[in-house]
Amino acid sequence: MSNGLGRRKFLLYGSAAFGTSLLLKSCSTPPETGTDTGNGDGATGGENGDTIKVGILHSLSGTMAISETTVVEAEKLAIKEINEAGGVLGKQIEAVVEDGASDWPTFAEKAAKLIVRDQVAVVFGCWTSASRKAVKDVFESKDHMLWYPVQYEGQECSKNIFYTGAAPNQQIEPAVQWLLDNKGTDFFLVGSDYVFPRTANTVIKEQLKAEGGNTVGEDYLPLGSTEVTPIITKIQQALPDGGIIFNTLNGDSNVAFFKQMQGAGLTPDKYPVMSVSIAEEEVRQIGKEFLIGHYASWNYFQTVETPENEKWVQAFKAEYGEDRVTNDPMEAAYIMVYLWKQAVEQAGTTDLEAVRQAAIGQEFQAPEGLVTVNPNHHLSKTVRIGQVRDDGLFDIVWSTDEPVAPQAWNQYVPATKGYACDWSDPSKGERFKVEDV
Amino acid sequence: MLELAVGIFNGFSIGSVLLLAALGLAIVFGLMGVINLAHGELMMLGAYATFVVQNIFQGFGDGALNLYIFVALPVAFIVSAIAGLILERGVIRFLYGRPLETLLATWGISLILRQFVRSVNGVLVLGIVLFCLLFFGGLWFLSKRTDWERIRTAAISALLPLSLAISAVAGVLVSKTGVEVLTKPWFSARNVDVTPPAWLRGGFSVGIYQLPYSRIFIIVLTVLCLLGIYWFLNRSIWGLRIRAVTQNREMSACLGIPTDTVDALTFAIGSGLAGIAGCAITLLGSVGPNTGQNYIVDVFMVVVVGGVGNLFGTVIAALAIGIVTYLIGSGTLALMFSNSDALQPLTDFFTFFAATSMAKVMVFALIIAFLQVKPSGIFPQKGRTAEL
Amino acid sequence: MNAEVGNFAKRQQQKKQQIIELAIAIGLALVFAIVMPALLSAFRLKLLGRFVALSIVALGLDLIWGYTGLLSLGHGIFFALGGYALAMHLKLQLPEGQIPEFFTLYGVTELPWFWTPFYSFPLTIVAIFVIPAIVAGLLGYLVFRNRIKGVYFSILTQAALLVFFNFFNGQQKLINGTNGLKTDTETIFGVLVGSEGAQLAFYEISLLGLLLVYFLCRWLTTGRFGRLLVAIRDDETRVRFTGYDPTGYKVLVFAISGAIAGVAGALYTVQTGIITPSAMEVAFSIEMVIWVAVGGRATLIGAIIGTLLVRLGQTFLSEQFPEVWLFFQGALFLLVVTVLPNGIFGWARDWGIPKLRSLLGLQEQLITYPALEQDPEIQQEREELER
Amino acid sequence: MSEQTTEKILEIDNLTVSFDGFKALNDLNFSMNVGELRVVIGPNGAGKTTFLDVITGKVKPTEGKVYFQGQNLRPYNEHQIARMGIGRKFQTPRVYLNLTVRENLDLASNRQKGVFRTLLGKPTKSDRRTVNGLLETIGLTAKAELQAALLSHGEKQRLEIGMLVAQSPDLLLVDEPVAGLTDEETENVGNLLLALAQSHSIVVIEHDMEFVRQIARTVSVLHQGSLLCEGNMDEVQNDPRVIEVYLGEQEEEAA
Repeated sequence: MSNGLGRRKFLLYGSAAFGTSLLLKSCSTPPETGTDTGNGDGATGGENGDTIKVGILHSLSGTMAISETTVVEAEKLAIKEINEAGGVLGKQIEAVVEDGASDWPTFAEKAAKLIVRDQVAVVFGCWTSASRKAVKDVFESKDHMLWYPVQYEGQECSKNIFYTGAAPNQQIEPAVQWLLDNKGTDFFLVGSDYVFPRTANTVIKEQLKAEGGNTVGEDYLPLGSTEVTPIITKIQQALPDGGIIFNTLNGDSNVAFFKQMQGAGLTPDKYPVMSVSIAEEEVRQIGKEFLIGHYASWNYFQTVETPENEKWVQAFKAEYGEDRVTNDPMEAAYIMVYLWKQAVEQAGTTDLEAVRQAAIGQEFQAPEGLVTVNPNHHLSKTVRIGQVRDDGLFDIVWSTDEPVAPQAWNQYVPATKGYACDWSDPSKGERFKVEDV
Repeated sequence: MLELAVGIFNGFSIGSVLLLAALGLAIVFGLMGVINLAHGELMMLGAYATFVVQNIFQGFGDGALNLYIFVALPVAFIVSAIAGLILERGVIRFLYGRPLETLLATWGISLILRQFVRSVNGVLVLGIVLFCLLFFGGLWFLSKRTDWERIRTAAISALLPLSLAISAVAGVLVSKTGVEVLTKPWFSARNVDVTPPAWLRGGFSVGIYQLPYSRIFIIVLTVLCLLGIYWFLNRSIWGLRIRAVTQNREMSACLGIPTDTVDALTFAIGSGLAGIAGCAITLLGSVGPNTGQNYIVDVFMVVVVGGVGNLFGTVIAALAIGIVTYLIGSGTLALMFSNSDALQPLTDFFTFFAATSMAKVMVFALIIAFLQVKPSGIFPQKGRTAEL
Repeated sequence: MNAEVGNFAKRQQQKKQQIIELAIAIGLALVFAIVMPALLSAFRLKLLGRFVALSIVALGLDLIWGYTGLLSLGHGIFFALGGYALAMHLKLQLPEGQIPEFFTLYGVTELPWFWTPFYSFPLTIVAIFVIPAIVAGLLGYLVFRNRIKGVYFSILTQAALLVFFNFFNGQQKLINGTNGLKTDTETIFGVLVGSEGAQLAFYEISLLGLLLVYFLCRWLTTGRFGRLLVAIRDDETRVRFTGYDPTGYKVLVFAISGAIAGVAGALYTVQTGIITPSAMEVAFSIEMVIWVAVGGRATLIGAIIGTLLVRLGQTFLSEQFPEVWLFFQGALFLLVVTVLPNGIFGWARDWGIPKLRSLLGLQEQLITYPALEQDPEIQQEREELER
Repeated sequence: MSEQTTEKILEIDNLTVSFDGFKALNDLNFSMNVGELRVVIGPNGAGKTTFLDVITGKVKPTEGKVYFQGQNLRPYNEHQIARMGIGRKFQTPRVYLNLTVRENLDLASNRQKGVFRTLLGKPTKSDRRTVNGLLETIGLTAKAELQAALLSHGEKQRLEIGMLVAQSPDLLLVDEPVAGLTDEETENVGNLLLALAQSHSIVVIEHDMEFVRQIARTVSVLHQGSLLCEGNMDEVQNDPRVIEVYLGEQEEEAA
């Protein structure tokens, strides 16, 4: 076989090539006929007869599926409620769900598909920063719209993205400040080895420097790693008499960290841990026995006492089961569908530019309290600190009196100090220097 | 001095987890030259078995709950051993002598097992049971016929799609009825919460340090497993047979040792040990579909460094890797050099690698360096049979 | 019968066959290059372009696994290195004195030293295959010189992969960590990388790359060098006692394979618009192996067909059934290994085509036992009789 | 020719090889002249194969030295030793099963064994002539284009010997060349070896005493890693120590 190419081979080559082209073609033709109305960028789109198509783009498979499926549920619940209440502009919302498969290029690919082929009016999606960064270009080059529901490290302000989770100044900075005021000044920073923890810790270190705290050490665990003995030793060496641990670990590592902390005798009274990635769902998976007495900072806890929250928790449990819990990213995902709906109704169209303009200034009585879309495409949100209690939910020990305005560009990081973002004013845009700082 | 003692303890405890996880893999590798990429998933099955046992014990009140781990260990062993047995009989035995293909096949199995725990529910289990009944029942029925040998291929190729289709249709129909008991995933894709018994959650205080009971438990468990395996291999009749087949498969077969049974048994025991390891790691870490993947590459390194066919090598390799990981990761190496200015570059170097994630890079580099000196592991096989 | 004459005739025939093969390959490539862009939407074409890029890495993998018997589970390293090399160059398309934006977020003000060579386009092109080749060569040398082979080699490559993944993932300040480097909004020769024109160009370049790599592999695997690779796979000890040093051959072929993966990675990156450490995930690198296995290892065309088929299937199935996609993939691994050890191409060659022929009545009827039909001595006798 | 016969092609001094304390070879001394055909016999476990392993560099001696044409072989590894002119045939035939007979021979006869020379070089006319000649010698001309996997056991043995010759070594090491062959094939191989002995020095390791009688001139007997005795066939057969080793029950034999 190693030499030459007979007739047989030719047949094979030919048929394989032919088959491939047929397959590819058959995949591509049907959805394109009819919808291809000349606007390759899909600037309006989404409206089709009696329905408005929206995209949902999260990981349904792979490592991130565990977290992301919960926000998909919240988004679907909101869509269902809206549809039952009559829909948007009198039309039903039709969700096109795509799987990002925990793989960032796939996210970009699926985003392009939603925009170009499905012609959706808006996309709700992403969890990790990496996936958001991967699709950001797609949304920008197609001038489309993404709503993003998760707390993140900030330092971004895209015209085409609305961020409904917390910016660092709505979660991390208040938490650090609260710890400095109530718990002490010596901090050990623990995180998974990727962008969010590293950026968050940069912010925290700057903040501690400015506010009179000390960073006594920091360490990063590879994603998925469950051997935390070396880190615990470092904590013991750096903080022999106790101190604060600021935790930005992610996923499986959290479980290992808290289980092994307890075994090593690092108890919450001496070593309180402040986490920013642990919500009600995670408490259940880690096991509340290990977390009782530790802290978390969020905008929303299931235990928030508002009528909207009561109603939402009830609706969620009715839909997905009594044993389920709600948490911050789910809440952010839930409210962003409503915020988008309000914007569309105010604009009276799904035209992207009009919706974008209308979105700014939208207010909504969310389960967490009043939220407002700011000109920098982030939300004003109330900040809360919760302590894990015996039933695995959070005791809210502190909260801000009123919603905190978001800062897209961090004011503790030298490179972005004094910058802000404003999409309501064309002359300012993504990043401009604030005069009076 | 105290630091040193605690450091050694910590190194040993990291090593013992590795060792426990690697033990089964090493035995299987030694006997059959097969690397099982699904080993981590067998550990995961053990961890899920522990979860189930824990939930059952929750019904019996707190007193019983404290003891669940002692039931979970044998259950985990049995569950994983059975899974391993099915694996060996169903796939791996067709691939002996083709180690690279085995690698790929076991990866396929690992993917399937991961998805299995995510989506397993009543319907899926019903479907599988139905399929097995139809397929194997059909084969059994047909094999009574006198012309079985002749129709064998045809029968299999007819039965397989037929029973697949029937069970698939049945599954779809059942799930259409929407009975929640059947359609609700048992575990879902989320991590599940396994909480060690209360008496394993504390620790033994030594100065400012506290040695976790869970770690001590795992070290003891590892030692017990080692002794058990040692006893089994060296004192029991099947152990003798396993050793015989490891040494010379053809000769053993000629002497009437049922090599097929030996293979299956060894694989089952290796898998069972993975189950025990899975149970043990629930004390330390998370239990989820990806649990196995978190450990597997480290465990492979232990086997590579330990060498084939000598458990003592595996023990030393696991402990050595554990201690080195600890020394680098905890920054102890960096501290050791920090006293003298002349060694400043060295200190910087070790500080850079002291981040736990970078410690992995360093450990790998050391393993590669070690293999330059001892390419076949700590205890290489010698003599004529070593390399053919 | 004169062996020399027979040989000569045979070589003539081989030469003729090679020319035919060349013509078919180029013809097919032309078909893909001209017809496909006309038939497919930009979106599907981009997808196809990516598949083409991936089939390049499959060729490289086939070279070392199919022919030389070394199963690398770490080709993601080389793939990603190639991708990063090109992405770094694209990131540096900036006005004088500026550094890529992401650096400023981490407070880095000076370009890390190793970025500097990537200002130059020619250097980048060289780096795309030289860097992966050097890394592969070095790793290969350290492993092969100690005669580590078989599953040991596979496991070590996998561990190396994990190490590289962790390293790239953790180094925000050097290489933007998890977020990776995006290329879509950068320009190359003044054209936006993400634009349709550039993407079409990348598709064509990928095809050209596939064609060139195919002929490179073809050249490597025929002739003495290729036969020696097969010999190493079949019996390395024998090769050594014949006076060859297998280490050198293995290092070279592993380095070439790495370089091919680097080229594929670069082409894939510009068509995906991003390169992140997830290209070095364990699963992705094993997946590459299955492309080769599905197509049929030790057949170059099989590697290409396998990649196209599996990726097509994946795109289709994972869209339809995202929850059970892993089941499919796992089953695929099992099936290929147990039922189709020679892959689709091998199966077609050994079984399918002859069967088809006999169904169509094209197969010559056997006169004697099949084994005898294939015995040259019998054939020779028969020829002599006929004469 | 006659002058050269006095020259030693292989000399082994006080060679000891131990595996974890077990001495496979124990203080062995051995030498042979250029052009000699030497048969080495010995019971199982006598160290015959280890003896070949040491000469070809597969196993490094624990103590003692091996000289080939006056050169100490210790610093060289297998392929270098092979290039110096020692060829080895294994106990079971080892040929490249997925290559054709001709390709097998071509690889062995290639003079340029460097990586790049192999890659860039082309088989020369004389290479092809050599291969054709060899095909005729081993009687496989008709099967030249057949995959080696399709050959019978005896044909594989012949092919491997052919490959050995193709390397044109000065010293041939042949390990049990007639194991598992029919009588007719055994005789063929014997004749082949005798023909080769015209122009090569050969060491043959063998069990089959019939065959040994057919080809042997000088016989060395190994026992428990040492040289028991040496001489022509009759001398060896009548040596009481040899009889004891082969027939005596009192000696315990390692497996």
